[in-house]
Amino acid sequence: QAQTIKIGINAELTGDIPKVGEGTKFAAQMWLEDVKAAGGLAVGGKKYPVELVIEDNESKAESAVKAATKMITEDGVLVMVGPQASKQAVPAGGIANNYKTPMITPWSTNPDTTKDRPFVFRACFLDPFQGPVLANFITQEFKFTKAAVLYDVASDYPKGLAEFFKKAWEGLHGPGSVVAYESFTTKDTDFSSQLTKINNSGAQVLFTPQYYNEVALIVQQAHQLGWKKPIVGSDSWGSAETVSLCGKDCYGLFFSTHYAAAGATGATKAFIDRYQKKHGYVPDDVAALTWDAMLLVQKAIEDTGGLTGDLKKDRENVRSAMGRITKFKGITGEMTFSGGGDPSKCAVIVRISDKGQFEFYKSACP
Amino acid sequence: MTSPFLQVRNMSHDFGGLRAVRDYNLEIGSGQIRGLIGPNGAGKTTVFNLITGIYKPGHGEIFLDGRKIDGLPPHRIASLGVSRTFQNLLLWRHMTVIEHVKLAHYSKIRYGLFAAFIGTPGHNREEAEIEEKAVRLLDMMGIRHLADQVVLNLPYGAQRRVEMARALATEPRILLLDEPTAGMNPEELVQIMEIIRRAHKELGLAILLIEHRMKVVMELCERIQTLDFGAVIAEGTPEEIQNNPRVIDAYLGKERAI
Amino acid sequence: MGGERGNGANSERGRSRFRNLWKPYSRVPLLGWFFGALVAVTLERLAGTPLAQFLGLQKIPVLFGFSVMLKNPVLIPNVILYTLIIYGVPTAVATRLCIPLANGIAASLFRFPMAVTAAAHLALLYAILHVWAEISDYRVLVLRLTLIAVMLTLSLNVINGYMGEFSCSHPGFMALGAYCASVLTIGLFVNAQLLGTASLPAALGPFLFPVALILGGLVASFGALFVAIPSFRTRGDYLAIISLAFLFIVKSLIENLEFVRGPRGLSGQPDWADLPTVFLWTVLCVWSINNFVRSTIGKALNAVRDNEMAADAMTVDTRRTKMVAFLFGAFWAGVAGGLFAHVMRYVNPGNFGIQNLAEVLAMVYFGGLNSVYGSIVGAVSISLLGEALRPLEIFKWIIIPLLLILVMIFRPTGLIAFRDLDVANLLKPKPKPDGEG
Amino acid sequence: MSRPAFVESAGIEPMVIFLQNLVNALQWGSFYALIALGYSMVYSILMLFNFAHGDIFMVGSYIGFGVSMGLIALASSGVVALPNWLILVLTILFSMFLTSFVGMIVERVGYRPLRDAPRASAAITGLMIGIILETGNLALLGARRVSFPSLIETTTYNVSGVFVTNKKIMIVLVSLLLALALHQFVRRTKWGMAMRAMAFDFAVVPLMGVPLNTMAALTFALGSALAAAAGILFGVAYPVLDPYMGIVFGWKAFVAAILGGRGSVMGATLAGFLLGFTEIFVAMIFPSTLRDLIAYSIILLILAIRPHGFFGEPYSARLRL
Amino acid sequence: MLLSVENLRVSYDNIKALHGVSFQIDEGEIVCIIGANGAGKSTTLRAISRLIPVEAGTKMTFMGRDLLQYPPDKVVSELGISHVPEGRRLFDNLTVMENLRLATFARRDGRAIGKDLDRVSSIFPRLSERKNQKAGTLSGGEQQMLAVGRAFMSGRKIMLLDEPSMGLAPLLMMSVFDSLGEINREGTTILIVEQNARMALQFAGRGYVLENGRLVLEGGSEKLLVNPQVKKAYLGG
Ligand SMILES: Nc1ncnc2c1ncn2[C@@H]1O[C@H](COP(=O)(O)OP(=O)(O)OP(=O)(O)O)[C@@H](O)[C@H]1O
Ligand SMILES: Nc1ncnc2c1ncn2[C@@H]1O[C@H](COP(=O)(O)OP(=O)(O)OP(=O)(O)O)[C@@H](O)[C@H]1O
Ligand SMILES: [Mg+2]
Ligand SMILES: [Mg+2]
Repeated sequence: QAQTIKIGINAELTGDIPKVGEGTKFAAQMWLEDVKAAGGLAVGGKKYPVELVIEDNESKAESAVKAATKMITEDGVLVMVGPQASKQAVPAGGIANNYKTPMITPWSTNPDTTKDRPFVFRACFLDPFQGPVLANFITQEFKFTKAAVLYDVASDYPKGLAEFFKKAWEGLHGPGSVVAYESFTTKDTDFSSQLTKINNSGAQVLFTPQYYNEVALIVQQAHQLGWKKPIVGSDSWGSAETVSLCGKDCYGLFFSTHYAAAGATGATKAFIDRYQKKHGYVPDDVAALTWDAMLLVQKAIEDTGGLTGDLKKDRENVRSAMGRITKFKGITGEMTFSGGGDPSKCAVIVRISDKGQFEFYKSACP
Repeated sequence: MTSPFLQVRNMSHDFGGLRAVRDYNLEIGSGQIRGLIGPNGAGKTTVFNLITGIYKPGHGEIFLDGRKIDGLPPHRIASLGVSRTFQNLLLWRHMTVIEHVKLAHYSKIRYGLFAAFIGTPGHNREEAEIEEKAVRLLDMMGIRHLADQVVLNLPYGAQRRVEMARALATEPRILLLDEPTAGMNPEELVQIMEIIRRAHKELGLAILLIEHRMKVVMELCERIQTLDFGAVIAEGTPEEIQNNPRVIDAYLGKERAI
Repeated sequence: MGGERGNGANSERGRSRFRNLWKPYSRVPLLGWFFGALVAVTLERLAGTPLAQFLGLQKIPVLFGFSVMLKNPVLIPNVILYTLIIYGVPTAVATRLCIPLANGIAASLFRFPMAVTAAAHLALLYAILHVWAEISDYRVLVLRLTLIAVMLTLSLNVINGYMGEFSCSHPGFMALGAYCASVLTIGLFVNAQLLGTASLPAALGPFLFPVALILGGLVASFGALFVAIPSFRTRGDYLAIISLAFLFIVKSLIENLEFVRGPRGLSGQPDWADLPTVFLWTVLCVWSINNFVRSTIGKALNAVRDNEMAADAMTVDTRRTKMVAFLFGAFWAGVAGGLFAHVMRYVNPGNFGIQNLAEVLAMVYFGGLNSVYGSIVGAVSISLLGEALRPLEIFKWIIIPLLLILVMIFRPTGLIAFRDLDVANLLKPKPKPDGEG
Repeated sequence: MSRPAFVESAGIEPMVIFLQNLVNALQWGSFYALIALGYSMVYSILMLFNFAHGDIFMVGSYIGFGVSMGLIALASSGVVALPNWLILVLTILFSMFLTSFVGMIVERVGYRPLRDAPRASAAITGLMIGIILETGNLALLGARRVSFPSLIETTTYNVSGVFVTNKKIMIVLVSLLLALALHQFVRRTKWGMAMRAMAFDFAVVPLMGVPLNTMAALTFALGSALAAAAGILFGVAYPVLDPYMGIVFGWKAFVAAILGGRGSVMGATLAGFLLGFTEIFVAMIFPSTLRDLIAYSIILLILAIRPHGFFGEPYSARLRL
Repeated sequence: MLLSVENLRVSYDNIKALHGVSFQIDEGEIVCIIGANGAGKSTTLRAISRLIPVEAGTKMTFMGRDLLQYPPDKVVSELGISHVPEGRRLFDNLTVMENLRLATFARRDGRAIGKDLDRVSSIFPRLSERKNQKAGTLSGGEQQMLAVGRAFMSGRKIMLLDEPSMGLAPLLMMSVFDSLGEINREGTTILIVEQNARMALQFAGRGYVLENGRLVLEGGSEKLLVNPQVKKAYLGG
């Protein structure tokens, strides 16, 4: 009987963003099912049973740190997946790195999460990549020169992306070409004042790197205030709920993301179908990224070529195996870790079809 | 007697349209006991509130020992030596009896904040002194056995005594008593009168007393002022007041109840 | 009144046997309990792991086995057995055996000044915590955060409990302290994006860390002026929203300060807030707050709470009192914030929001108003409960609130309210049993 | 840095922009007003910080969601013909009714046992009940957000450059109407009088022949019904519901209710509007990143100048805490 | 017999305040209870108006009905027992008029209410002068008038008065007692608790003496007024 491999899942099950935690948990459990069906993880010719140690970090930094410490020092996890949001992932990453335990965050885009931390990885692309991708796309596609941005100042993901977009856009069209740069605060539901400003700024396009629930409100309110021009978003739009909450208002809009659910093929489609069948809705990007993160973990473990039984050494081995992964075909794109913890991967531009599906439109690679 | 110890000159005060006190004058020498009577709503309590700084007088001036005190905040006035009790018992519900008395020493505390944080020996010594003084005062009021009780649960009579003890603990030179015997039975009334007398004699206090119980006023006070509608309608010795027709009309009534 | 025995002889006998068993323990001074606890934690250190494995637990159950029991109910008897063998029995026996010794030592300690006696007890307490926590880093972390929670709760109790205002700005004070201390330590000692290269050698750091914390506390105190000054003119509900507005202002301000990296937060604080440091600061905090609230100046807080007008008329300078309460409370909140930042080694404005506020408020009111004991109990029990019930995931956030509601219903001012912490009384030897000849 | 939009507006008159924002502010303010109204009902009557109010608002809006889905299903099954506006009206009425029971339960469980307790303790129970409602919802319905059915078609009117929707008009009208009705109720009726009396000293209220428990339950019922109304209107205007949506509104209502002055329904309404106006206009004039900073500084300033809110009475020494 | 109290026992958190007090009051009587501070007088009144719970063994009937079956608000509205509580307990945030109106909360006889209001303002003209002033800003004596007036408005079968003379100026005190006498002649029974024993006994027909939670004496007023024990303890020598 081989020893059990424990994988820690540090997820936001309660608190501000329970939806994120739920997606994480579901995806991880689906992965576990697969592993169990296969009779365990085959490493170096041996099959190891796998166990998930799921902890709720309550969307709080200190709780995430406690959970990380607990699963690393108490439960003895080999790898930790999560936390998702940077607010939790940055401090938890510090813990993982201190204890020399590999951690992979599927969703955190803050550069600090992985910076100077050899043991911390992520499965998503970073803001400095996505911002220019979108700026280029809009420029080429619409030939616009004036853009407006609306983002949440209190949340690091939208804020970071907004900044990189602005920088890229102004690099393309000169200073002042972002004619309105407006913000709001997390949990706001009324954006009329900002949208009125944007409406009157002469912008040709509105970029809003917000989460799906806000997207619905922003788009609807923009239309109610007479905005008829395109609205473009980022990977955070990539949830089935975007369309179910937003309805017709969102049809025809573009956003960049990791994968396109509609028209997806192969593994991506299989994952989506399976998830939808099980949980009743199309998985969002968090779930998809978590799925990829789990597979990355699996691959890294398998790549070690065998476990020694000494947790410390195994963790070290898994880390170096993960750092060597190249051209990993995830459902959210192809990933390569070249030394650092950040993958280089491609983005896709998705268009929301007139049936409300996410259609592949274009692909953009670094 | 030299110049008056507490002097109020031409004081008036309005509440909205209501003139609660009009052109009020008062002079008390140190060590005198004065009475202030008058029908309900005449403005007696308001006079107290004005002297102690709880309200700022609309007109007029107040001097303590020749120093102008109107406009000072209440705690400054109190630490200059004007202390009082309240008609409707304003005690600190959750504090014990002895804490009431100790706290009234506040203005006399010499140790600084920092000493309180660290608990320096100087601080401890001074706290012990304060405690001792407080216990002595409780003894005098006959409530030492209640020292560690929370006032909330005390009977009314005891609460009145706590108020008085607290007022004395500020080491005043003049004490303003607002109906100190309300709600007391005749036996307790006699005790309170005794306490007032002792405070007056032993501590050399000047006292200004509001009362509706004539027995108390007439026996204790040297001179009495009668207020009606905010204005003084009569002033004099107890006999003079008792026989003053205006006072009888407005306040005492023909057949006097004691 | 011995001799009389009613009808329910059986249960009566049981009770009296229990009383007899308990009786010797009424003579145990605090020191004795400390001895007992030290024996238990040492035992765990020496024999915990083998015993746990023997009982079928993989490791030493880290927080008294709650999470093990919740995850795997089959193991409940094992965990209980473990707890009894490691903690229950040894503490009971050791404590019982050392009664005369402990009383003797306590009595001789009592001949020294209070500070010495207290220091000796604290040293022992630290030893216990240290040995207990050393088993696992998780314990250390939980302990450090719990101690910080104690500081926060206590400092909020100064304002909300002792002075009776409903202040909502505590996370704001904490944020000010956290950011100020972090900016100093990161800026001066860490090569970071903040102020370029480190300007002071890292070796100096641990010595200057207290300075950074104190500065953080002072900045928090300064922020508290914005709440304290309006409190001169208004109270209660109105002050509550002034303080709430202050909280939002601080949060929004930090979000807008690019200098501290806005919503991305500051990371990379040096790892100086280790267990002894946090313990020491907590002791300082408890000590100074306890001294203050027991002194006559401190009692002025209660008077302002119960009746401000009467306080004013009784020579109490109410403005000064309010000012002191806010600044002092904020100071300790700021220090706690600084420590928090260095335990987490990351701060983010999102850490200091409404959720955080709800948590400290819960700790204060659960533990008990106007009571140092209460704050300690409240902070410790809610922090530990939060950890212990982790396996329940979502349902944890139904159970804990329910528990709090129950406590509020049966003890509306909290578990241990209006109780003074009298150090001398707590530490004194108890040579003679009460009521025995 | 973003400059005020109207400076460089592409040929659009500042007046139009101002009017547009006025319309925006009216709608947003009327939300705050409506929620503050229900809050101030409980707050100014029972002198409780009802921290559960925001979550009752959330529950009300979920109940509204359930009821409207039910009614839509009923209508589409063809059993009865229900036009959409009727569905909306029925939804509001039903949900107000149902939510008032939630309020009464909250009162029974969380507040009645604490009537003699310090007010702050009751505030904590409120906070805890709120958490239970949020988490309960999360456990029951899962983490997904729901989209409130669009019962009335949005019609956008363009009045010479100012965009107004029929929903906005409806919301403003309904909230003004409810505010007025409630004000009359509290000021003029004997129930209102009894409620105000309870605010001051509930212990002797029974001596006036007023049934204390009934009154308290009634107060909560009314407050919760108002919260439900607000919740549904919210769902109509901002059709994304999630279990935590009540938190922000709860706190904002808390601010508005107190800013208006203790015991003043009109004050709460006014303060609600003021809050909405501040947020909208601050964002119009200043860079919107500074919105919260400036908006809350304004509130702080208002209270520093008027320490007892708009219509509040000065702090009285006899008020129990 | 209007009110009968048998074996009334009350305690506050383990402190026994009343140890089995029994007495009876007939329709139309004026009865007073005297006793020292903390004897339990106010507690007795509170128990009758059901403001505080009583212990097992207590029996109280009013007009033959079991008082313990009624919640406090019904005691007022259905049985007509009104209570002027110790310390007045007015609603400071309501105006004088609102305080009076509130007392008629459960009354349905609109016309009679108007008449009673007139009656109150004729007894206490000061109240009608101040009818729109907030009760909290009245002077002590004015508040006392309002408290009595309020009780007059709420229930008329029996009035329980807890130290109505406290803080009243002598002249006014007499007029309050005169009015109470008048109210009594109109058919309202009165149970009065007083520290000012002489005054109370002169006013009442019968009296009870309460000491430490027990009734120790009872009898007609004349008899009590000359009782040496009473004289010594309660009449000031
Ligand atoms: N804050 C206030 N606002 C308005 N009116 C007030 C206020 N305080 C007192 N008054 C009024 O001023 C008058 C004088 O009140 P004051 O309390 O001084 O009377 P008093 O002589 O002490 O009467 P009593 O013997 O009944 O206590 C009263 O008519 C009272 O209603
Ligand atoms: N709320 C309370 N909590 C605890 N004990 C109380 C409470 N109210 C009264 N008591 C106690 O009950 C006893 C009887 O009190 P009660 O108020 O009935 O006395 P009383 O005869 O009315 O006295 P007084 O003349 O002072 O009004 C006293 O010992 C008192 O301390
Ligand atoms: Mg007076
Ligand atoms: Mg009494």
